[in-house]
Amino acid sequence: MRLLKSCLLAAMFALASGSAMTQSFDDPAREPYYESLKGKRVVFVPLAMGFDLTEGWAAGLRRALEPLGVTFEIRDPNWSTDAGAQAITSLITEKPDLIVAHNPDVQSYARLLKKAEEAGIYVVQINMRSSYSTDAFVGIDYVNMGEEITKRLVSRCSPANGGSGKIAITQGVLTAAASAYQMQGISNVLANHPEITVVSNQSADWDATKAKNIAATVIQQHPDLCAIYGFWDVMDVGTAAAIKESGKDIYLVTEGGGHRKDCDGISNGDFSEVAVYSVPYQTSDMVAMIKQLLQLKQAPGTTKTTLFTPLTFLTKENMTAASCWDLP
Amino acid sequence: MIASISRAIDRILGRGEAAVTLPALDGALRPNRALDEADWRRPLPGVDCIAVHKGSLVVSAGQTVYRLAAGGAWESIGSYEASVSCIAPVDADSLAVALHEGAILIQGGRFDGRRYKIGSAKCITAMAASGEELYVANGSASNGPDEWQTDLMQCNASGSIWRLNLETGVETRLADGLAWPAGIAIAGSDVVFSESWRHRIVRVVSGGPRETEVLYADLPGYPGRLSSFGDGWWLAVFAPRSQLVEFILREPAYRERMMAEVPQPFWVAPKLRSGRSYYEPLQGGAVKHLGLLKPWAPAMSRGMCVWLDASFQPRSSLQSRADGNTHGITSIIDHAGETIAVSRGDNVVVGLRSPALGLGSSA
Amino acid sequence: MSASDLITRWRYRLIPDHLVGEILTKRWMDNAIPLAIMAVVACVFASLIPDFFGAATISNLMRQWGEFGLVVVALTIVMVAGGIDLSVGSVFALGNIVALGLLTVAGWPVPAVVAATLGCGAAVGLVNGLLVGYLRLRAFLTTLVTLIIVRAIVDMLLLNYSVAIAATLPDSDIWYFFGEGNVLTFPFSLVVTVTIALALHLFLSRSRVGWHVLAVGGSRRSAHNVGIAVPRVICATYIISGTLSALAGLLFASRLGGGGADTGVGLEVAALTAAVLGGNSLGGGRGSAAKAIIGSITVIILINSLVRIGVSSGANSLLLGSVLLAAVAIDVRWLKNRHKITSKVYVSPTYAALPTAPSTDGDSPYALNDRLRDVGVIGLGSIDGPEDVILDSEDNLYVGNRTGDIIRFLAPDYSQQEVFAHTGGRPLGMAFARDGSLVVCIGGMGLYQVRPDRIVEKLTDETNRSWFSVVDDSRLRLADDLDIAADGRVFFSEATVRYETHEWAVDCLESRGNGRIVCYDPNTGLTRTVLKNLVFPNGICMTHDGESFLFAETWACRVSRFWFDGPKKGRVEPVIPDLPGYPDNINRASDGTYWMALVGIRTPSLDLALKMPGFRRRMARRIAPDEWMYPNINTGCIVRFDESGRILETLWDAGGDNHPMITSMREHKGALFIGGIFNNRVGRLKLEGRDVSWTGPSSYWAKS
Amino acid sequence: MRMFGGATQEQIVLVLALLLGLVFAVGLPGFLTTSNILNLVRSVSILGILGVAMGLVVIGRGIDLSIVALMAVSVAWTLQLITAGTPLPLAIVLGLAFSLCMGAFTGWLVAYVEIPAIFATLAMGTLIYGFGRYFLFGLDVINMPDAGRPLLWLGQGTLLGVPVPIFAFAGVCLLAYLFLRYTKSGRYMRAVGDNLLAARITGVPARPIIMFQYVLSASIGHLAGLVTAASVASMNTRVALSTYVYDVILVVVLGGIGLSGGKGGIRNVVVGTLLIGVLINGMTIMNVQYTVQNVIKGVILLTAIVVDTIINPRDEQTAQQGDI
Repeated sequence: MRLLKSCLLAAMFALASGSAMTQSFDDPAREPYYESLKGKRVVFVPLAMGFDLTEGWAAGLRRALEPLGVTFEIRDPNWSTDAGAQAITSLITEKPDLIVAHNPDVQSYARLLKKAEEAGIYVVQINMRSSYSTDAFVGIDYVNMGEEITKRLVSRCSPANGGSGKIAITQGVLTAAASAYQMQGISNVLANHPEITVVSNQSADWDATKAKNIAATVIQQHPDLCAIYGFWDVMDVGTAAAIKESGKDIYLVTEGGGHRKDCDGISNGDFSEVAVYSVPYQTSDMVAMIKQLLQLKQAPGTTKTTLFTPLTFLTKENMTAASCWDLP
Repeated sequence: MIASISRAIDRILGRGEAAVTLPALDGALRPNRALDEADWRRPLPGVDCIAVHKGSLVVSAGQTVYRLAAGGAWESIGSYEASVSCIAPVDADSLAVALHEGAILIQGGRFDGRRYKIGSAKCITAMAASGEELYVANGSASNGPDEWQTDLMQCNASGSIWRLNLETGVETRLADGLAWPAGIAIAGSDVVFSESWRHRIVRVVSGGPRETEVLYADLPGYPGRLSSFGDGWWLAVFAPRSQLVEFILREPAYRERMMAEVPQPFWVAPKLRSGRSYYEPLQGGAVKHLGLLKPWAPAMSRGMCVWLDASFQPRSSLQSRADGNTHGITSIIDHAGETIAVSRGDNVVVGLRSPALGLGSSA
Repeated sequence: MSASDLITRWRYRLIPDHLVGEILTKRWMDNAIPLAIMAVVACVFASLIPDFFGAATISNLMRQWGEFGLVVVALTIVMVAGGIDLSVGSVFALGNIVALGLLTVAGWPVPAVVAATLGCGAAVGLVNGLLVGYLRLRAFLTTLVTLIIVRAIVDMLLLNYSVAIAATLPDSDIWYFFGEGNVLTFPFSLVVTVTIALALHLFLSRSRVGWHVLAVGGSRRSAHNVGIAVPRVICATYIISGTLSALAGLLFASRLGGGGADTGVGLEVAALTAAVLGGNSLGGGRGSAAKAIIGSITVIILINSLVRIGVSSGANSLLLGSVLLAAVAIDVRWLKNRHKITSKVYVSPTYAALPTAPSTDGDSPYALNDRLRDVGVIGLGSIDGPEDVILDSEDNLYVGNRTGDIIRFLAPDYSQQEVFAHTGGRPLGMAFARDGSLVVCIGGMGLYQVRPDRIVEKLTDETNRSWFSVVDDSRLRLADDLDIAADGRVFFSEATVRYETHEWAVDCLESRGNGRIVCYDPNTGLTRTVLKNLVFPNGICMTHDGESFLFAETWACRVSRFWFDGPKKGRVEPVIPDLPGYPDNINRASDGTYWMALVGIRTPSLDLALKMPGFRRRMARRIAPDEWMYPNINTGCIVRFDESGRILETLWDAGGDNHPMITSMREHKGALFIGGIFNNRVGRLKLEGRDVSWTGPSSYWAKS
Repeated sequence: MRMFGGATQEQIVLVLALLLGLVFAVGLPGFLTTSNILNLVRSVSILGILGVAMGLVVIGRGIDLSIVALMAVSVAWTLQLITAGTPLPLAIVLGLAFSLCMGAFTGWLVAYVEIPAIFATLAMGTLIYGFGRYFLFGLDVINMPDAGRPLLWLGQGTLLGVPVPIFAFAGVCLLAYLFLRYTKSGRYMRAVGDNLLAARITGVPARPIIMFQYVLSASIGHLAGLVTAASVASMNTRVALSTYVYDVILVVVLGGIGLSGGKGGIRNVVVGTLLIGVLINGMTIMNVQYTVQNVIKGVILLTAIVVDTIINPRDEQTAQQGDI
């Protein structure tokens, strides 16, 4: 499976790195470019491996960096903040050249990342920023995302457009900062849309089964429910199942990394719409940042760059075969 | 292969066959003092085997055969050139007498005065007659009747069962390779004998030669002579098995040296009477406390007769425990409503009402 | 001696197999397996991970262990008391969030924060304690529920405050000191945990309350029945556990300062794992701080190292699970079979060849006779086991008995008896000191004296521990017989250091030099071992030269003489090398010779067995003690001999009917008083042609 | 819950559940509708099935903390196989076989190696998850491939208007009931749970029975897993690491099956499940926040236990040693 994955992403990064090579044929920049990357060590500390986002990122980074002589490692804390902290702590003593950190929340890693930079390690944060901003942050703006999605729901469900104005929200873990920010965004929008009522705002613990039960209950409590806003495609498979069983036409918006299953979900009608922050896109951003940092050779922490990933909405209409990527 | 390996391991760890286990004295064999509390006791040095001859009790002791006269005196009815190893009635008025060296003499009756010698048999431990057939148990090919301890300690199995036709003098070997057959009886058409060192009672399957069938196994002692009793049988168990002996039987090295270096009376071996000398081995439980020897004390000798039913299963037993004085029962018969047991260990003949009449039964 | 015997002899002389058993009996063997597992785990990962023992790595490790270990200790306390506390994980999280919240949002001063946090933990603990201790709810279920509730509360707090917490970084050095500071190069958390673990250890092993906790864990019911306030004890354990967990959470907070949603999730499992790995039993009774520490170290190494190796999460849990299973399986089996192994290997006979025994018939000085047939019997049936007998200057007779009394039979007819003193142990050898007080060897207790006013005093119950003995041999286990030198020094024999009084036969089975002779000096109060490696030293009797004594070694069947003063000081010389039986007490006779009791006669079969240690070991393992070959102590005799070792006369009781088993005798005014340890009488035999005025005390103390 | 109070607690919980139901019925419009009741039962049916499995083990004085992990992994592997093109039935059989083996192994550890059940299963849970994650599939969430669509009926289909999971739950309960009530091994299991030593002395093959418990729970778990996967068209193996198994235990013990074994029956499981179901459903309707739901759930559970203990108190004499 890794092989297939690699192929796809290889194709993707032919653009990124390959093009650069062809044109810089006898280009004086070549030497320093390769030199600066050769023998470098990049370590990725995700929340946990084993789901589309982290697997996608990891595969992409490996694919892009290893050909250039960069050693790429993964330290998998498996959803444990403490384990993650341990990993980073020990990394600080091991001194790799760059750490790609995937924060569980805004606080836990903050001081460690600061230490890491002081210890001379570049730090790139992905998708979830910590309260301490490091050399680079690549990821989506959750608040904005919340606002965007809510806007679409509003436009769809407001009685003005014939909707019932009733929407339900299925969060993941309430305490996950991602949820917090999105709720922020949501409330920002709903604040000036009183006609929309949130009939249920539950947390399903990232678990499809719970999501299904909640959705089922809500639906049969509010037969005229207009839409459900789910926080994670994986979890909302359950929500979708509930909707199917109820046989009602309820608009389900979820969000994800643009993995193939999102497209499947849309094509077989599970999801009405998926807000996608493209993993390949984020990956190439990261790669770019990494390359830049490693080439500029400034002391870590001198520059702070933020790259928000553009938000795209997949629907039956705009969906093409290429709009999703695969982890077979 | 595997079996042998596992047996070896067992020997090292003392498991399986190597485990030292004894059947518990319970049920029909529950300990009692019946022998010590016998109705009458008639001392007679060296008394060994008992039989009924011409309607009265006869016993063998040393080289002589005595009759129990009215009034309880022992009167000799014959002496022989060698010690008598056992006696058995051939019919009402004739008696077969076996001597040490293996000669068999007939006293009275049709074959009066006849003398037989069965092959190399030198250790005739028991005889039983039916018609003119005399069935003979030869305890061991190498040891004499008094060397039974040696035979046990050598783990011998060279005994044999013979049929001797008194008329023709034809001898037939019915079974051999036996571990000290010490008692023999005729049950209907079958010959039944007790195999001491294997603590069991065995039937010779008539017809096919040398075929035997175990009737009762794992007795808690070494079975000796058998005699018929009502519809069942009396079995004299002349010595008890003990964990220590069983253990030593599994310790060849020690056994060898013991037989070589220790005088026989002081061996760690079953006895007809133990505890008489301070040179004898003492077992933990037999240490006298407050001047007493505990009845349950492990001892190398005890008194025990087992009443077996028609199918040779124990029904009840007469016993004399460690602290008793009727040990080493070598022979027991039932006569005129009385059970008479010979305690060779204590050189006494004891008599008591038959358990069949409801006494002494302890099951 | 045959070649095989020679080989056996050297094999048993060179290989000390008895040490194996002794090592197994050590209490610390309990932790052997957990410790071994820890070592293995550490080694494996050290080899897998570069600079595993690097300063930085270790200090990280120690810091994390500090928090984790604290939680494990907390859980251990509860488990020792027979409960279980699954809520530790949640309480940990609670402590974390509360501390952060109060510090950042509420902006409390650090001390207040600490107090409040611990308070929260204690409160949860109190709830658990009340429910489990007083309402007697099932611990597992109850704490499971509290786990869920507290977790939910934590989530709610997070929900409301996580952003706020994230927003502000507390600026307090003490605060950061908790999480990052060092106390003389050791991480703060480590120091805290070690201190607490130490305290717990002392608490459990030294304090009354600690014992109560263990008692409750061992058997709640019995503890209740002996009047321990079970509910209070249990409740207390939960409160402690809660507090400690909260403390751990506090440390965690100050290290990471993040209100992570997953803080402490599954921590209870890890902690439970650690506790059990360390060897604390689920269901209580068995547990200690040491076990908690061992277990937690193992687990922390496992978890941390697996993260650092960077194996994928699958392999991670796979390894964790397997190691766990393996470790616990080993531990369980070990616990189950340890005592079996011990009992198997503890008894370790050695090669002991006795000289050929002189015969006891014909014209041998030991020739059998019946002179004891007509002993007069004193106190028949009313006295149980007079090992030694002694008479004072008023002719009163003193004997010890099995129930620990010293009985006095009153002169002249000795029909009256009274309890002279109660010692509580097993009174054995006796002697009168100059001041008329009775000095007694008490099996299982040591050397005591009973003053004329019947006051029992301990003289000594321990001697110097020998340097290279595995078991602590400083305590006196089986003080057997004594005698007193002119200067008041008490020389007494300790028959064996490996067995208790009632196990004398096992020591015979071993026939190793397990015994010793000890000297107690009342002038200095010092107790010192003077002779070691004696084979069941028993009777001791001062010779008349005042600078040596005779002593008998029972299983060696010999009498030797030891000089403790004078020119030959320190020398041991054989007096009678080959006795036909087993010598016991020796006492003076009126004519300057000595009486000695032979408690039993050597049997050829046992003599042979003594040359075959393997045989004896197997016997000890495979058959019941009641069936073992014992030295034949049913028949004994008394011999009189002189210092040259010549046997002057022998007194027998052939049948052993009238006076079976003899362990001691005293000549007194022309009569011989006889005692026997398993006997129910004291014998008195009139002797012809002896000095009818002679008494023991006078012979000792009169002339000086 | 205790030596002879099981029934009492069962009643308490039942009453509690009914009371709650009543309150909700009055207070919440649309609670007492057929659709909602069905939905209610359906939502807890998986929990119930697992509860039955756990119940059986607990009655045999064991506890199976690995049940959730096993169900997740075995089913995930099944899905994986289907994706890889294995015919549906074969895949299911393989998955079942896998869970049976694992169950047997767990049982062996408990029965023969004599590792405390709570601990052996705890470790096995981790081990099984790790094994699956490392060897059987790479992702945490395995989606139901189209080839497996027929399976969906098990989770999403309806029979006479009643969702299939409910039938599954009922079926399992019935079978388990009959097993405990009428089969020899069922009675043996209860005997072993009630007093292991006594059972062994009376000749019950204690160890095989103990092993059997875990095999049983494994197979039932597999079924529960299939239903789960079917109802949401995917299997989230992360549930193996969640505290879901705690909920299962709660259902069991809440219903009145004593952790000390030997007591209680399937009825207790049903009752426990019912209470949980009513609770969750009602609170979802009331749109109570998830965390608050947990608090309420916990408190109610606690009251149930406390009330039981107050009604029939344990005292030091009857308290069983080491039964935590």
